[in-house]
Amino acid sequence: MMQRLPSAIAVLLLALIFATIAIGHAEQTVLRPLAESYVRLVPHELGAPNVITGILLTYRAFDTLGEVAVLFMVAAGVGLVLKEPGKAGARSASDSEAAQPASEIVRTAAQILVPLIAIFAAYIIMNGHISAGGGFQGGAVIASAVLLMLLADPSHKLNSVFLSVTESLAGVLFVLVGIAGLIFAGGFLDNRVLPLGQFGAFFSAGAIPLLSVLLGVKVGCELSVILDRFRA
Amino acid sequence: MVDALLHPLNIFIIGLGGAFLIPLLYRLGRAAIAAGVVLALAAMTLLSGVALWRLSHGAAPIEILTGGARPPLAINLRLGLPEAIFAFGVNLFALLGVPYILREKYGTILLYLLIVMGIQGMVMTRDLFNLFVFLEIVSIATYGLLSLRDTPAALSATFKYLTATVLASSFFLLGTMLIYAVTGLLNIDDLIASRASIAGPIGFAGLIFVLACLLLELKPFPANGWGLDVYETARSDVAAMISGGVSAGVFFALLKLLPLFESQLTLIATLGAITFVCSNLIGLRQTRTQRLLGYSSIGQMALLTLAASLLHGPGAERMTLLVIGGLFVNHLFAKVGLFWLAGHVGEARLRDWPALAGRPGAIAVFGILIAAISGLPPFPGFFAKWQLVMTLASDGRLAWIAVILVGSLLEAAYMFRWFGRSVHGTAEAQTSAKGPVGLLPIWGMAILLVAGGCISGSLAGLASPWIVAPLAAGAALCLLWNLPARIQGIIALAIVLVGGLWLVRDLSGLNRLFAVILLAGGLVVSIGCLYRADPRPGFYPLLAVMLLSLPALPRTTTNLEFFFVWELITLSSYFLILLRREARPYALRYLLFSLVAAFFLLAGFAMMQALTGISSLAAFRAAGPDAAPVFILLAIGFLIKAGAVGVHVWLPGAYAEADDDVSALLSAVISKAAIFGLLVGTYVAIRSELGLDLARLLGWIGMLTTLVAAMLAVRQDDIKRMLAYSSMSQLGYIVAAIALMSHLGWVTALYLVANHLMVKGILFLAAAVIILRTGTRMLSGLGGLARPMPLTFAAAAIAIVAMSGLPPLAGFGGKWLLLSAMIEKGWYGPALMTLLATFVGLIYMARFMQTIFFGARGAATATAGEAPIAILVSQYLLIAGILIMSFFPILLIEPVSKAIDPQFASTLVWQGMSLELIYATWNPVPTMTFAVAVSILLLGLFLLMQRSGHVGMGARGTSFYEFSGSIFAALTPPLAIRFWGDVSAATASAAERARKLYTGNGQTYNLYVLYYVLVLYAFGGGVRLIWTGIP
Amino acid sequence: MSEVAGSILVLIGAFFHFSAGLGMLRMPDAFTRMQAGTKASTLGNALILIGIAFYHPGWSLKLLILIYFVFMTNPVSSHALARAARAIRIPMAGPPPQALASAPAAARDGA
Amino acid sequence: MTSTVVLSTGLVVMLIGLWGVLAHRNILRIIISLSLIGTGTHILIVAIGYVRNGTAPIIDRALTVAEAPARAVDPVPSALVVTAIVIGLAVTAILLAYAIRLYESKKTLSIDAFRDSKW
Repeated sequence: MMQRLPSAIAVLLLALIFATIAIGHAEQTVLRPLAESYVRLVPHELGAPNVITGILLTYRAFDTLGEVAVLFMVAAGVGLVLKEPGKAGARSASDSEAAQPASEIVRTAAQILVPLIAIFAAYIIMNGHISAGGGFQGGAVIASAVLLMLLADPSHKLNSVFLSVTESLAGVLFVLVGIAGLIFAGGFLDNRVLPLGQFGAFFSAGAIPLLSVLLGVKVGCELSVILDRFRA
Repeated sequence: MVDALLHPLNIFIIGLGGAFLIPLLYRLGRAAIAAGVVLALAAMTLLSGVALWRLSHGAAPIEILTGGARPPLAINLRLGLPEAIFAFGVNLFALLGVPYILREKYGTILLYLLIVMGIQGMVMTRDLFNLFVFLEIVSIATYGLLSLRDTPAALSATFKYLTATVLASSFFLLGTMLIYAVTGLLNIDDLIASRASIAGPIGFAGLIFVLACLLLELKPFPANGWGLDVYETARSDVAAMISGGVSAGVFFALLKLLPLFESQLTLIATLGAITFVCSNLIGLRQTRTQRLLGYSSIGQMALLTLAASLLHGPGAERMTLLVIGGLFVNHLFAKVGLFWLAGHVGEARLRDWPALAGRPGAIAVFGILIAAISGLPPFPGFFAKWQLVMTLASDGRLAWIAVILVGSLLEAAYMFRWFGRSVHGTAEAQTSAKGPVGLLPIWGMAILLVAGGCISGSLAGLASPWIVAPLAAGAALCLLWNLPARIQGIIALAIVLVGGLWLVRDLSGLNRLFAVILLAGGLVVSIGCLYRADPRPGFYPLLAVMLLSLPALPRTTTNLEFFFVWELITLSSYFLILLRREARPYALRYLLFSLVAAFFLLAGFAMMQALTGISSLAAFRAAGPDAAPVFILLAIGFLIKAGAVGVHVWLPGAYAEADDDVSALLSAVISKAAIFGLLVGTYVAIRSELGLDLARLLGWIGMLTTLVAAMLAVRQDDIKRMLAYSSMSQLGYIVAAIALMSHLGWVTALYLVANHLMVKGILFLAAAVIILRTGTRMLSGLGGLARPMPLTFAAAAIAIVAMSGLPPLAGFGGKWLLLSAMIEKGWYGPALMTLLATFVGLIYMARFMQTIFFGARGAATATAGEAPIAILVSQYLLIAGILIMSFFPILLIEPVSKAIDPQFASTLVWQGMSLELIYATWNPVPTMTFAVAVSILLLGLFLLMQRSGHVGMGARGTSFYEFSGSIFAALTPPLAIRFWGDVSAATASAAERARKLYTGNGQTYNLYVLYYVLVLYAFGGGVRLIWTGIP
Repeated sequence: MSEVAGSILVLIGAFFHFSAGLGMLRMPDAFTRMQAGTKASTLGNALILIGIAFYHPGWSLKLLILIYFVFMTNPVSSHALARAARAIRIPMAGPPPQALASAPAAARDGA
Repeated sequence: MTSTVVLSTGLVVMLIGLWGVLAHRNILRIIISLSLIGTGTHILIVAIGYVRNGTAPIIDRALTVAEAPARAVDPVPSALVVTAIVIGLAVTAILLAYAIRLYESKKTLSIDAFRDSKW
């Protein structure tokens, strides 16, 4: 409790700084040069209607690759931190009750929702280059389906070998697509290794849909692995 | 095709692709993972190494493009020379450290690979947001690796680390986005180009937040408790990764963003200075190994920050590269090596480290790492600090130099204290240390340090091959470690003889004289070392380094060469002193005072170079009157090394407690290095107008030293301590002679140097014999040794006569020359003191002879026999020298006089007294008569006192000595000891108070983090901004 | 006109969301908080989605699916939570019967 | 105007998170507060990208290629926020994993209990 006052002062002083930011902020009325060139170039050069996906998966794909690595590391890291799943019994005293089967309501809902969620996830992933969506978002939705499955059947063992192999393969393929861009197109992670196709079509925008799928699969697997690790 | 394969982009492809592959390799088995990760790291090392090679040969920086577009659109990375140094260093260390993680789960290996890649990403990327991504990659990999140690303490430390770094990186993200909000740019080059547009409250806050994150990730004082806890509790290889790798990435990010923070440079430097000094201060009070290393790491990073912000500016790229690159490489390899060593030894507490004792290999590598981290030669940190100080001096930023030197001294203090305590085992030690195979990566680090030292040495302008001759000789002798001690010794002396002759072959003048005296004296005294047949690991290599460095010192022509050799002498003599267990605290004191002295020299050299723009020692001869501060700095430095009164407190302990033969070397030979330095430094004073007054002061200091030391010597009961004070006293004469700054004075000085060298060599070797034969070193336990060891007695008697100034031996000539020179200059006060000191000197010398060799045989002396042959050889060679010098003084004085001539001929200080006149006044009968009369008078006085009962010759003569001792005790209160004791106590209590900041509570640390951001904002210009922004 | 109706619906939905938040803060124990959070926010979600449908009639089908989704998930999740809470015996903040009459519930909030 | 409101909201959420980090003793609450700081930053990022009367930078029936530069909001912050969110999630996951281990080691979640190393 001794710290309350200094903490309050610190937060208040920071609030003062933030106030200067809020006061100083002026809403933009036109796009700035860099942003404008993105808006012009992504549809034109990359053939992707969704400018954001274009940026994410080509111009700033290096960031995205880094992000994938981050998730990959978290999956590994959480596994390392929460090692010895055998010790789960010691983890909480009420373990026996927690492991009881889920109620019928949850199970039924899961039966209905999981396919729905999966379809939704596929939609989001596959339409990332055309409309709002993308690999990350879709991957997260996949993981929510997995979570629901796990809630419905707490004793269910995820096939962790399958997950980790899939995740790795997706990652390796992502890098390989990047290398393909290096060899066959303008540079590492250039999406123009595949034909750009017709603007706005499902199969278009070069390698972006492919990358999107890889990303979705990878993120879905990674998040599922993380969930699984926490369950242990 | 080859170029495409060697392109640095492949570092990231290999890193990421390799990491993604590891779970697949896991299905194939452990061996596949091990092969994969080693291959990946080796490939990354190769790629960065090739790039470094090309860049250092003038290739243009390599642009790494991604996304098939040009920079502002797509992310780009760049690999220039600085980037390549950092990347290659990190890769090398990661490759060497891979054995530590190979046995872990595959998740760990994957994180290891990714952290290495992430660090290089932070180093190379040119996009602000991409920098954030790589920062997070590195952070998250760290979080994962930290879980390798899961004690409760480690877990809570990791959590503190987590919250603090998450807070910091939140600020980075916020800052990045605020900068984007103002500029619409993320590319760092573009941002730097449009730096002016990052203004207003938003842009300013953005800059400060980014800066805050980077500084916080470098763990600044006091917002760094979380970092220290992790350093303390993490597994040592992970701590090494944080200290060497993660910090490197963050620091490089700061370095490349520094152009954005041009208006905050002074603030950054100040904060760096505070951290550097405070963390090293607190390091003094640490008892746990890894926390100690943590403080040191933080200090090193702060030094890097300080240097980067001070050197920043147009046209400073090369200097920045040399200093930053050198400091970084030094920190990386040395600190990582030390962390690994901590893991290898496995002792968390410093006081358990004697477990290392008895393993010369481990101690050798430990010593190399400690010397490197303390910025001593021949390692990169030495050259980097040298150049940093030189640059700062040329900019006139002297206060910063002081800060850097103080911090370095504190760091050296705790590092060497730790080393000193580890070298000698305790009875119950020898426990948990593992086999020598585990040392291999640590040796790798040591070798890399040496290689780095060679490179940065040649970059710094240290090109002459002879300068490393001492080290090469030492290294060669290390290979003979399993030969018997005496054979090693003979080989070592042969090498020194050959090498030394090669070193002095083309010298001339004063330098040649000094080189020959130091080389010959060192060799002859070292013959005495052969009397010991017990294996002293490392003794002969160190001896060779020291003996070869001594003649190398006069050979040096630039200030850097001089300082390099000077530090080599310091370091090798420190290690030699440390060989004896009892000498531990004194060795540390010796080293610290030597380092203080060295730092004064460094500052002096730096000012000199700033004044004249010349790095050659010849600058001293051309210095103008404005060089007075240089003279003061140099004189202080050399006086500390010469044991002048007040700063002498290191001397008696080091001389008395070292191994007996080492004592002889220290007193006879090494002390003369300081005298040589003083001669060199005095050139400055000769030319500057202030010089003469200062020289008079110097003369008084010299005489006061002589007198006080003589009084102190009388009081000693320990033979070696008495001889130590006697050395100090004799050095005082020499200092006074140099201070005369006349031709005659300098001739005297050199004459005294040669005389003292031989005399003290004999006496310390005699002491060694006495201790060897009787087992005691206390005067009160000795007596009547003249009969059992007549040869030693004869040698000691001749030496005492030669030292005391009694005719007919050399000491008389020396005193006479000194008095003549003083009278010539009109220094009547010092002349009077000389007489007084000579008298006091006679008392202790008489006591020495009388108590040891006459009287009843003491209890300990019953079985004593004659001295070992090695010592006798050494002593009688020296006696031959004394006799030659006494009866044919012209043999020495003429070359001395010729050597001095050219320097004084160009000045007006020498007031026309010709050399012939000196001989004329010395040789004639009146002189001799006067001398004999004085001697008789003194003897009569002595007999009178004896008869009147003050001196009981038969009753071991103690009462007279006790009487005079008590008088002198009253005259010489232990002011210096008290003063330095107070200084050290004050430092310790300041450290104790400062460390109370670290409460251990993670939440408090978060509060510090927040306040750090606020302080940065306020002092970075935020107060003014808010003041003017909100009317 | 339809935009006004839509706005009113969104506003009402927002009010329910607000009350859900208030309930989370002010209710005394896990179960009552869960109840406040679920019920009010389900209704709030639905109202807001319907309100949006007034703005963009073209989105009606998608919004309907969303409402279905919300109706499916919210109760199921709160049910699962409540069950878990009961399984680990989280205490209910049952006030003694006599206190119920005198003291207002707000005085015993569980914050 | 709109974006200033959103931006201020983001800043306020960050402040709430900061206060939570400093004032709450419970580790879970601290973690929640940390992710609140992250969320606040994400809100702020989106607000920064807003252009007056702009719409999502997705070319479809509502936004043609030609008029996109004039009507789209800045796509860069939107792209960055995806990355930032993922990283925030990653960090939260790690934090929670450590919270579990901390609870195991001392059977408490009060941050005051975890001050093993100091000075």
